Parts: sequence; structure tokens; C-alpha cells
Amino acid sequence: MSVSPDNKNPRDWKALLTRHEMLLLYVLIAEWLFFYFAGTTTNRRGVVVGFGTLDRQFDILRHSCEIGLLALALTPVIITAGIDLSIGSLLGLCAILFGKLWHDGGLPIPVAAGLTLALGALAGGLNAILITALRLPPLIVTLGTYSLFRGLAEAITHGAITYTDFPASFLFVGQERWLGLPTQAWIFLGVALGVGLLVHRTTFGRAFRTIGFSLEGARYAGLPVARRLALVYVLAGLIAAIAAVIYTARLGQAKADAGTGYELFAITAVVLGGTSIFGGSGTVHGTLLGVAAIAVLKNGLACLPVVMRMNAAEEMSGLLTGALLLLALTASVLPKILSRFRTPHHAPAP
Amino acid sequence: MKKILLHLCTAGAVLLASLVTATAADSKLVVAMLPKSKGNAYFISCKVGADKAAKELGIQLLFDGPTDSNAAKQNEIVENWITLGVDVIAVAAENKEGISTALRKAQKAGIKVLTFDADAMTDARSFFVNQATPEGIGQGLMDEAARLTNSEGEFAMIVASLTASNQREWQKHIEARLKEKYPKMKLVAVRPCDDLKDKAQSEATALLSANPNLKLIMAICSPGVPGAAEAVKQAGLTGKVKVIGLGLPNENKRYVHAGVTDSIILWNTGDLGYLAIYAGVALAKDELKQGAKTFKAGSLGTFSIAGDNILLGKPFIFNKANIDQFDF
Amino acid sequence: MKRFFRELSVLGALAAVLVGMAIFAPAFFSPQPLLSLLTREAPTLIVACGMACVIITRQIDISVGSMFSVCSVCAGLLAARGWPLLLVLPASVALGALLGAVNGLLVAGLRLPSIVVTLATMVTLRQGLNLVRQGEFVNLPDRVQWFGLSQMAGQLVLVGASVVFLVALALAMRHVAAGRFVYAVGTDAEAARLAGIRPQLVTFLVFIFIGALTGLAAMMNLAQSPQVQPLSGAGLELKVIAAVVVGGVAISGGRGNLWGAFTGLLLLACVSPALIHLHIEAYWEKAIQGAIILLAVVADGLRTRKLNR
Amino acid sequence: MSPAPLLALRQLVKNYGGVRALRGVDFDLQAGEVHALLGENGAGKSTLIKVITGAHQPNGGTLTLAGQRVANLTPSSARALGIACIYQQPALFPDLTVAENLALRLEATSASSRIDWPARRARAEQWLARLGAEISPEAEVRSLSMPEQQLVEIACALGAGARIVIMDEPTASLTQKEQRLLFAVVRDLRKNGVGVIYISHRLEEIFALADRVTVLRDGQSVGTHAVGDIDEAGLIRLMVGREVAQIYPAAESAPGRAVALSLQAVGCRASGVHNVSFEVRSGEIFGLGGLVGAGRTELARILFGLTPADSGEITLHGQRLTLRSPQAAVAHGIAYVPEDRRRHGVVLELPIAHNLTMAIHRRFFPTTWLRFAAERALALDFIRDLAVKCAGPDAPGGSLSGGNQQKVSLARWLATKPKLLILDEPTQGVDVGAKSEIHKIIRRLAKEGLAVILISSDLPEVIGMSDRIGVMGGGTLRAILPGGSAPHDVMAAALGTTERGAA
Repeated sequence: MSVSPDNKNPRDWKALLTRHEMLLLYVLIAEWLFFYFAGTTTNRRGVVVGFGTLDRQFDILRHSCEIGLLALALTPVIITAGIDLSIGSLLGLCAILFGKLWHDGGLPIPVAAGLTLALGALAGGLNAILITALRLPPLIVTLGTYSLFRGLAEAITHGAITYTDFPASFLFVGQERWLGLPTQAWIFLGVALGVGLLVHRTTFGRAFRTIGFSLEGARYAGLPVARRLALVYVLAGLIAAIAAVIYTARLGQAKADAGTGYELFAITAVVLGGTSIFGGSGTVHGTLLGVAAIAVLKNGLACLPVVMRMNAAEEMSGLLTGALLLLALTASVLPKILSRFRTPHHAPAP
Repeated sequence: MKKILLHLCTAGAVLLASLVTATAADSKLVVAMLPKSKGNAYFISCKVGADKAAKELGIQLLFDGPTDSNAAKQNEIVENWITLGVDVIAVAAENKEGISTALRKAQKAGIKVLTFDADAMTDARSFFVNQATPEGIGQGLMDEAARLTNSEGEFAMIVASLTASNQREWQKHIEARLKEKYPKMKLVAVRPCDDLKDKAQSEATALLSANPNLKLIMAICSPGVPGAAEAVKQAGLTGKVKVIGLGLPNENKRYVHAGVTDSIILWNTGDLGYLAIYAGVALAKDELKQGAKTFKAGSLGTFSIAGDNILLGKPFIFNKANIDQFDF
Repeated sequence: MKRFFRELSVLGALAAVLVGMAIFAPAFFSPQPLLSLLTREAPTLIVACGMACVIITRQIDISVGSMFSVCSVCAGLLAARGWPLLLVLPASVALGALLGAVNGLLVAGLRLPSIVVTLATMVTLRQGLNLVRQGEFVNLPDRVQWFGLSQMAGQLVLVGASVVFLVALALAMRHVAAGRFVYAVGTDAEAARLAGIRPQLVTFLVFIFIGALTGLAAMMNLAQSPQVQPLSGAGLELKVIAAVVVGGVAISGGRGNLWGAFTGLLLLACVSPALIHLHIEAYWEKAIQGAIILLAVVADGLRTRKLNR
Repeated sequence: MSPAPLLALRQLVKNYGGVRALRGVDFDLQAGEVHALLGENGAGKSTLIKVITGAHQPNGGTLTLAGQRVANLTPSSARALGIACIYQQPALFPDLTVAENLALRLEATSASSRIDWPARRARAEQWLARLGAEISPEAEVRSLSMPEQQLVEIACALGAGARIVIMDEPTASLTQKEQRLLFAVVRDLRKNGVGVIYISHRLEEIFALADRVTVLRDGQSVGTHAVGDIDEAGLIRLMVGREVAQIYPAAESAPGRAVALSLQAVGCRASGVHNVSFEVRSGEIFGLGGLVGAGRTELARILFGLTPADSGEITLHGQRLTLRSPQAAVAHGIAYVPEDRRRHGVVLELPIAHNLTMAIHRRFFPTTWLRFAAERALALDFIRDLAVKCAGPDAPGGSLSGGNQQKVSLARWLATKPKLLILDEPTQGVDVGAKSEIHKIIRRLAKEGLAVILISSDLPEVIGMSDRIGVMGGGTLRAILPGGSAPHDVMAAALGTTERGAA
């Protein structure tokens, strides 16, 4: 989706071409081409296998849906200069609640799912209240809920119970294809479109940016700061719940450890996508590119004969993701550093 | 200017790619092995045996898994292998149901699937290389514990994590055995150590001070055993509080010799890996079919098959007497 | 008195917990096990000191866990190679400082947000270590444990050393100019610059400092058992940050002190043993810890709210 | 004139990348003189200070201190050489105590040096006493009022034993009493042979205090005069390079009869405002005079719902209002142009267009769907109407000069078509040209029937602009005077009977 960020001048094509998102796109293309050529082989039975196959591309999509959703949830949060460390744990909690509602509660899947989404939003609301009503730093609040949500998930299941044996009709969401694409991909794209429009095309997104740049400024402009901030965190909770349902469908099981460590990947993707951790600037399509870049890297590496011989796909992908993030960060500040020598876009206002 | 950059990137990519692929053109049989968690010394020792087998059979072995035991990661890796078109997948399932969906997919794609160490749903694989049934482990550990404590008194357990499914399985069987055979024994606490030795040590220390008449600590994850042993040693309770568990000889030798740890129960993990690979290759070559009663695995000789379980043999009890003969 | 209200309230909470334990589980206070428990926390305390400084400068370092693992393994390997401890210790500290310097360079030099930088280094270091070590234990020669002292002596040395260090650092933060510079930078970097302090330099040094301390802590952990596990540092960062924040160090920088961080750490460290002594099921632990953190944060919120009125 | 001036600048040049902030400044400061520095915003005053205090390095020219040519000055070395600066916004450490703030600025601290807290406290007390300020050295700076912080700043400078003291708009937020104290201090400094560089937009201050005045325009010094040899008109001519015919446009119409806003015994415990009652008619400019801390901004914050009133009645056009939040205030047609425009007035990073529509999201984007074209059009209109000097509607607010930022901040609220417009120090720190333009705009709005409340610490402004002047003090309304009354009366009212005549 090509939603142009509404804080840039669309006519300035040169700036557009050198913008972070574009650079990331180049990286992504290069990455993809590399793996396409290096990661595709024909096996003993003469079948073309590896990265180049359509199945693999679909798998990449399926595997990145949950983290992708969390990244989408985080984008508005980070644009308001906030952060939410709890979404990974919340995914776990929601997965458990979903399983419990369906299995123990005996509710039909759609109802259970609906309730789970509501509960997810509710949990997000807890973050929202602490952050807006008490003006607490999001980092710490969500660090607390990070432990709390995971803790509740374990407390509910005693760590032990695993909900499983979901009906095929439900597993379809996570494992089959619909209209040519993995089913959950449609949900993912839907959410992406929704968040994208919200952030780039509505006054809500405008308010998010304003708050991110200057919270006081927003308040003095009569913007409903508290309500907008709350919205962002509730939305994050809601999307985390959606991710939880998809996760359950993909694995066919709900377990208290679902989504452990996902928040880090999500943050990485968002920052990689060019959203400033200081708030204000950032785009949803940037985030999507960030998610894609990481997903392609992870899956591509697993296809490289060299890496296979080293039996190190997992470690390599982690290593390179970290390195990629550092690279992106450095790249993002380079212009600023250079502009200390060349012409700046902002002379210090008198 | 950026466009040029773009072209350079692609050109570079293609070039690099051609180099890498050039080295990849070998058409060996490919067997992919998926441990629960890569970092875990237990599976590393499995890999040693697997490598040996791979060399003997002249096949390519892929050994990859989550760096922390994580069911979702396991599925993703299996699905990767499917699109890689490997010939055999051998899995130690972190989670029965979770992994099975992916394994069935693999079978549909014409890939031979077997499990080792921890089984998946029976319809999702053709054979299970069974080192020892959960019952076997549970009963073995419980009986050993009873032997050391004269079947009475309090004991505590240290597990990897509250959510790891094989741990739950074993714990279940241990508690079952406890109920039916040792009424005078009492399980006072079950503590997770997140597969961290240091945490196991802290937990065990607390357990010891909290339960003065604790007779024995049973650790059913390999980092847990040395952790618990160290705690007992530091508490100066060597001999008074026994330590047993599932662990690797090398990590525990010093404690066994020091008399802190009485015995660790384990099968020969090297052989487990070795057997799994041999079985896998046999499957791929259609030398191993359903209903077979025995199976010959290279230098290890013949193993019996019960149903679709290839039995490695009884779990082994390491103690002062024999532990030095093993290096894994 | 009023200025230390926050610290005192945490101390109160800790006292309450201890009293509770004294009533319901006096065994908790039997000296030897208690000493052991304290010894287990000694390395964490050292890292917490560093984290407090970092947070006071309005930065954060979530890569300490990975740095801890890397230092442990490297120090372990050196010791196993037969290096004398007198060389291994400085080596570990130096390595830590080096890793810290990388963070510092990126944060202070390129002015990148510390949370993201350290997130990146955390992932990179952890996976790098996995790649190299594949999770294999490092077996240490016996002379390493307790630095070759008797166990009791070793434990006393470790606990004593960490507490002495804490006191020294706490005093330094208040009574040595450098300490005040850290506060100055944390409360307003620009004002600090106008006052002739170099904020970027201070930030850089603080990151080196926490790195070095992590190296030290890794060493103190090494001395407590005959084996090192590469995973050893996993989760350390959250534990430490939580302790510091519960102890009343403001994430917005410039406020709080090490005494608070210390009490905060003790409070959180009590949870797990307390649960064991009170025979409460383990699966409540995470939830309770989360609740404590939230409680502390909410308390802060209500307090600052009153101040702003 | 003494042979070697304390400070001599010759052809000083400073570029920020392409922007030439200083293009050749000559400036002399003698020992024992107060040398006023004057110029529109963006003329280069702030930059000049940054160079003198070593915060920035000049790209060209020479800087000579007491005959000594100085190169690459740093903040610390500048301090060591006896240069101290009192900044517009105090550069203090909010989380640290007053004593420590002083210490950090005064002590030549090496990182390893030990800290002597009692001595710090003692020194702080001594310097604060010398300023006649009742501030505890133990107080955290964040708990101090703006003027109090200013005094701490000055104490820092004095404490530094400075030979050259730079004061950048020091009186901008000081009360009359504190101002007089400050003037006394400045004269005292002069007597002791200290050179004072005094920057202010208030000409009367300059004439009251300075010996010489140098005018900057577009980064160049356009003339230095003894204050005796030049009058206001002359100075203004030098500053803007043109005549500003009349500083305060006369009212072109009498305010209407209809009462727009009426307050009945309004108060708010939290912000110390109590029992305020007055009426503002449509088309009327109601000036709020008084000293800083008198409760004027606090009253404005009540009317804008930032700190809700807990007593009294507010009615707007006969409708009784309860204003619990800014949103509520905006919904009822109340607009507030805040004092601190950089922090509250405009969002510096966002384009002008976004800043303009910020307060009218509801009305301008009824579907919450953004209409970029319409927004740009609206922005262009306002840019034209208010003659905002900018690169276009997409230029970020931060790229504008103070005066133009103020116009944008004003335009945002005009866009809401308010019934009541509250202006808080609309011309503070704004250059003379923009100042008179803003005054014209205010008049026009009043003419169009808008009820305006004008808060200003600049006495002539309040008196010149207002139809009626409400004078506040101690958090309540002390008196209501007709427009154009004598400054003396206003000040007397503001100070309350006790100090009558002293002003």
C-alpha cells in the first residue's frame, strides 16, 4: 500500500527517493534477489526447491503475520513517542484466554475470538489508564504489564495446560490458503490497511504525530491528548489479541509461552521501518518494509547452502537482524551528522 | 544516483549468489534433524552421534532448531525444510499437537518423517525412535528416588520451565508413580529454572532453607542437576540431601564423584542421534517399512521395534562406578 | 527526610515482607542459606549499581544480559586455559568495558536512542554467542570457585565486596563532582553543557562504566560454581531495570539514588524465596513481580501528580 | 574611554551551514558600562551571545578580551575568563537544588574533586541574600517560579565574579519589585567596573539603564550610540530600517454593548486565583495588567480549561460554562494564544498548515478524513492575511522567526472563529516590526466584534491597546481602569496600596 506520510511534501520527489522507506525498499529488493539466486536449488529428484518457490514465499508471509501485526500495533504507539513492551506477553495471555473460552467455556470459535479481542483491548486499556491518567512513562508501565500478562497466562494454565484439538474450520485460518493467499495474510493486510489509513489519512494520525512531537503543544491546541493516547494503547491490545488468535490457528494450540520475545522483533521491525523512537515521524508502510526485510532475511538464510552446512540459520538471522538494526539507525542519523558540515534544513531559531 | 546504487546492489547480489550456489551443487540424500533447543547440551551430544552416522552413510545432515525451546519456531523450521525439499525430517517435538500440523504437511510433500526423544501425534510420523518412554523415565526416576530415601520423606523437583511439554509429561508420570507406590513420600515443591543452571542453584538453595527435612531434589532438565547439586554442596548438606535427575555425564561427573549427586539417569544420547539418522535413511530408501520387527543400525547392531517405536533400550543409570566411561 | 520519602517507602515495603517472613517462615533467616541467597544476588547488585547510573543520565541499557553472558563465557574459557585469576578478572572487566564502549559510542557519539541501540547490541551479542558456543557449558578449574578460598570466606568476600562497592559508589554519587555531573546531565543536558560539563562524554563514560561492572559481575558469578552456562545472563536486564525503577530511580533521569536501587533489588529478590517458604505455587511468581513493579510506578505517578498540583 | 576595552569584537562572522547568522559584527564593551544590544528577532543577538559565551565557535573575525586576542572559546574557558550570561529561559537543572545549581555554575569543578555541601549552601545563601531574594538553597529548582529561577540565574552570574555579564531579556518575566532590585544590581555591577551587555526589547528600560546602545540588523552592527544622542524613533529606525509610524494603532470603533464574557467570583485553589469578577463586551479589548505571578496567566488557564475553576461562574454570551478541559473551552468558542510559543504555541516540527488546522480538526475534517488540498488552501489564505514570512505552508513551524511563529499561533485560533480570544504576552520577545503588525491584527479582530482579553507585562502595550484595563495582583482582580490611564495608576493598582507611589 502506498500511503504517503502526511508530514512530507509529496511533490519533493528527490527527497522521496532518498527517504528512509525507499532506501529500505532497495535493501529489501537486493536482499530478495540475492536469496532468489543463492537460495534456490534443484534437489535430487530434480525438483526446484528453496527460496525461489511460491510455497516458500507464502510461508514467509504466514510466519511473519503475528510479528507483523505486533509491529503494526506498535507503530502508532511509537509515533506518539511511547512504547509498549507488553504486547508479546499479551499475545500469550490472549492465546490462553481464547483457548479457555473455547475449550473450558464451551463457546463457539467466533464468539470466543470476539471475546478475546475485547479482552485484549481491555488489557491494552490497563496500560492506557496507567499511562494517561497517571502520566506514567510507558516504558516502565509496560515493563510491569510485560511481567504481569505473562504471569497471568502462566497462573491461569499453571504453566501446564495446552489448549489444542481446534476444529479444522478454525485451523483453516492459520494453515490453509484463501483466494490464493494464506488466509491470515488477508487479515494481516486488512489490519495493515486500517492502521495505515488511521495513521496517515485521518485526524487521529495527525493527533498521534502532534502528541509525539510535542505533548504540551497538543494539549494547548485543544487536542484530546489523553483520549488519543489511550486509543493507541487500546488499539495495540486489540491487535495483539488478533495476533494471538492467528497464532493459535497457525500452531493449532494455545500455550502460555506464546509470543515470548516477539516484542523485541516487533520493535526492531518498526525502528527498521524508519519510525523515530523519539516520536512524531514514522510511517506504516515503512513498518511493513521493516517486517518484510527481517522475514526475508530469516527465511532466506535458512535456504543458503553455506548456512545449512554451518547449521546456524537461527543464530545467523538473529545476528544479522541486530546488525541490520544498528545499520539502519546509523544510516538514519548520518544525514544529520553530515548536515553539521553541509547546509542544514533547520538553522537554530533565534 | 540511488538508482545506480540499486543496480549495484542487485548486480552484487547476483554475483555473490552465483558463487554460493556453485558450491551447493551436490546431490546427497538430505536428512534434517530438529532438536527442541539447539543450545541444550543434551541435543549437542545427540548431534555428535548423528554426525557420525551421516559420515558413515555419506548423506548431508541439516541440524537446526530454536535457540530457546519454542514451539512456533519449530513449526517454522519444519516448513522451511519442506520448501527446501529435504528427504527426511527427524524431530524432537517441543509440543505434540503444535508440531504435528507441520509434520503432516511434510508427509504430504513426500518427505519421510520420524520423531526422536519426544514424540508427535502418531499419524504425523512413520516411526518414533524411543529412547525410553515417559513412563519409563518417570518410573525410573521415582523408583531411584524411593531407593535413596527408603521410600519416605519429602522431596522437591526442579523443571526446565512450567510450559515445556515433555517436562509436564515426565512430571505427570513421576507423580502417578508416587501416588500408586510410595504413599510415605511427599512432593513439596516444583520450581522452574528456565533451563538456567544459575537459577536452578538459587531455587534449590531456597528450597533447602524452606524445607529443613527435605530428603532429595530431583531435577528433570539437564542444567538443573548440576545447579541443584551445587546448591546442596554449598548448603553443606552433601549426603544428607540426595540429588538425582536427568543430566549429562560431563556436567555432573564432579558432583557424582564428590558424592553430592547420587545418580543421573540418561540413555546414551549419542546413540540416540546415531540411531535416528540410520532409521531416517532407511526410511528414505524404503529399507524400513511398517511392521518390521527389528532394525540394524550400523556399528550399534540391531534394535527391536515395538509397533512403530524403535526402542533404544532402557535408560541408563550413571553413578560413581561407571560415569567415567562416558564422555558426552 | 522528605527528599528520601520514595526510598523509605520501598524500605518500608521490604521491612513488611521480612517481618511477614519472620512470622510465617522463620526458617528464611537461618544464616547459612540466607548468606547463600545474598551471594546469589551479589552480581546482580553490581549490575544494578551501573544501571542506576545509566538511568539517572536518562539513558537505558538492555544489553547487560548479553554482555554478562559474553563476559562469563570468555572469562571462563581464559580460566580454563589456565590464566591466573588476577589476570582473568581484569580481562573480564576490560571486555565488559569494551562492549559498553560500543554502546556508548553509538549513543553518545551518534546520538542514537539508547533503548534501540542496546536492543540491537543485545540481540547481536546473544546470537553471536549462540553461534560460537552452541550452548556448551564451560567447565572451570577448581581454583576459580570462591577464588580458591573456603566457601564461607568466598561468600562473605563476594557479599562484602558488593556491599562495600555499593556504599562507596552511593557516597561518590553524592560527594564527588563526577557523580553530580551524572545527575546534572540526566536532569538537563543542555544546561550541563552551559555549565561546562560535556554531556556526551559523561554519557559515553557511563556506558563504559556499566559495561565494566557487568564484566565484574560476570566474574563474581563465575566464582560461585564450577561451570559456566552461556545462557547465564538471560533476563538479567529486566530484573535489574525493574529493581532500579522499583527503588525509585526516575526513568526520566536526574532523580533517585543507589540506596533506593539497593532496596528495590532486595525487595524483588525476596519474592521467589518467599514464595518457596510460604509454599505458594511457582506459577504466581511472574504475576506478583509484575504487580510489584506496577505498584511502585503507580506510587510514583500519584506522588508526582501531587507535586505538580 | 579606557585604552583596552573589556571586550572587543571585530568583523565577527558565524554561519550555520548556509545560513549567515552573523555577517561582520563590530562591538566594544568598556569596563563599568552598561551596553545595550538591540535588534529585531533574527538580527543575530542570540547568536552573538552564543559566540561570546563560547557556546558556538565563530567562522571569522576576532574576539579580544582586555587586549588579549582569544581563539576557540569554550563555555568553561569563557566562564574562567569572567564571562557570565543570564539566558532568556533559565538554563538551570530542574531536579537539583538551588545550592547545587549555583555550585555547578560557579565551582571550577574537576570531575574528581570532593564536594563540600555546607560550603555550597552557605555560598548560595550569601548570593541570594545579596539579590534580596527569599529562596531556600535547599529548594528544588523545579519547585520555583519563573522569576525565582531568573534570580537564581543572576545569582550564578554574580557568583561567578564575572567581569562581563550578559543579560538576555532579563526582565521579561520579573515582577516590578524584582526588576527594580535587578536594576540596582546592574548599577552596582557597573560601579564595580563590570561590563554589562544588556539585551531587551523594552526601549524604556534601555533609556533608563544603558550608557551606550548598539543596534544589530540582519547579522550586522548598524550603529553604536550613547543613549543621550538618540531617541526611541531613531533606535527603531535603525532596527527595522524603516519608520514605524505609530506603535499603537488607535481604536477605530467603540466596543459593542452586548456582554460576551462575564466572570462571577471565579477562583481555583490549585492555581491560587480567587474571587475574580469582570465582564468583557464583544468588540472590546480587555487588557489584563499586573506583575508576573499576579495570576493573569493562571486566570487564562482557568478560562481555557487547563486548570478548571473550582468556584464562581463563567458565562459566555449568556450561556453558563463548565470548562473542565481545553476541548470544552474550544467547543464553546474560547481561544487561548499561550505565552510560551515555542513550547505551547506552535509545534516546531510540524508544517505551518498542520499547525493551523490543529484546533479545528472537528470542524474542518468532519469525517476525520484529512483533506490536504483544502488544508493547504486555508493555510495559504492565513499566510497572506497575516503576512507570515515563510517558505510556504509546508515549512515547519521551527523554521520561522519568533514573530512569525506568534502569527501562526494566532492564526490557529482565528481559524476556530472564536467568540473570545485570550492573548498571553502576544508580543513578548517579538521584534518591533512584527509587534505593530500583531497590534493591528488585534485591533481588526476587535473591530469585527470579537471579545479580546490581552495579557501583557509591557505596560505601554496594555495601556495603548486596551479599551479597559483589569489590573490583577495576588491572584485576584485589584482594579478596572479605563484604557489610556496613566502608567503610574496601573502600576500603583498592581502593586496594591501599600507600595503606592513607590512605583
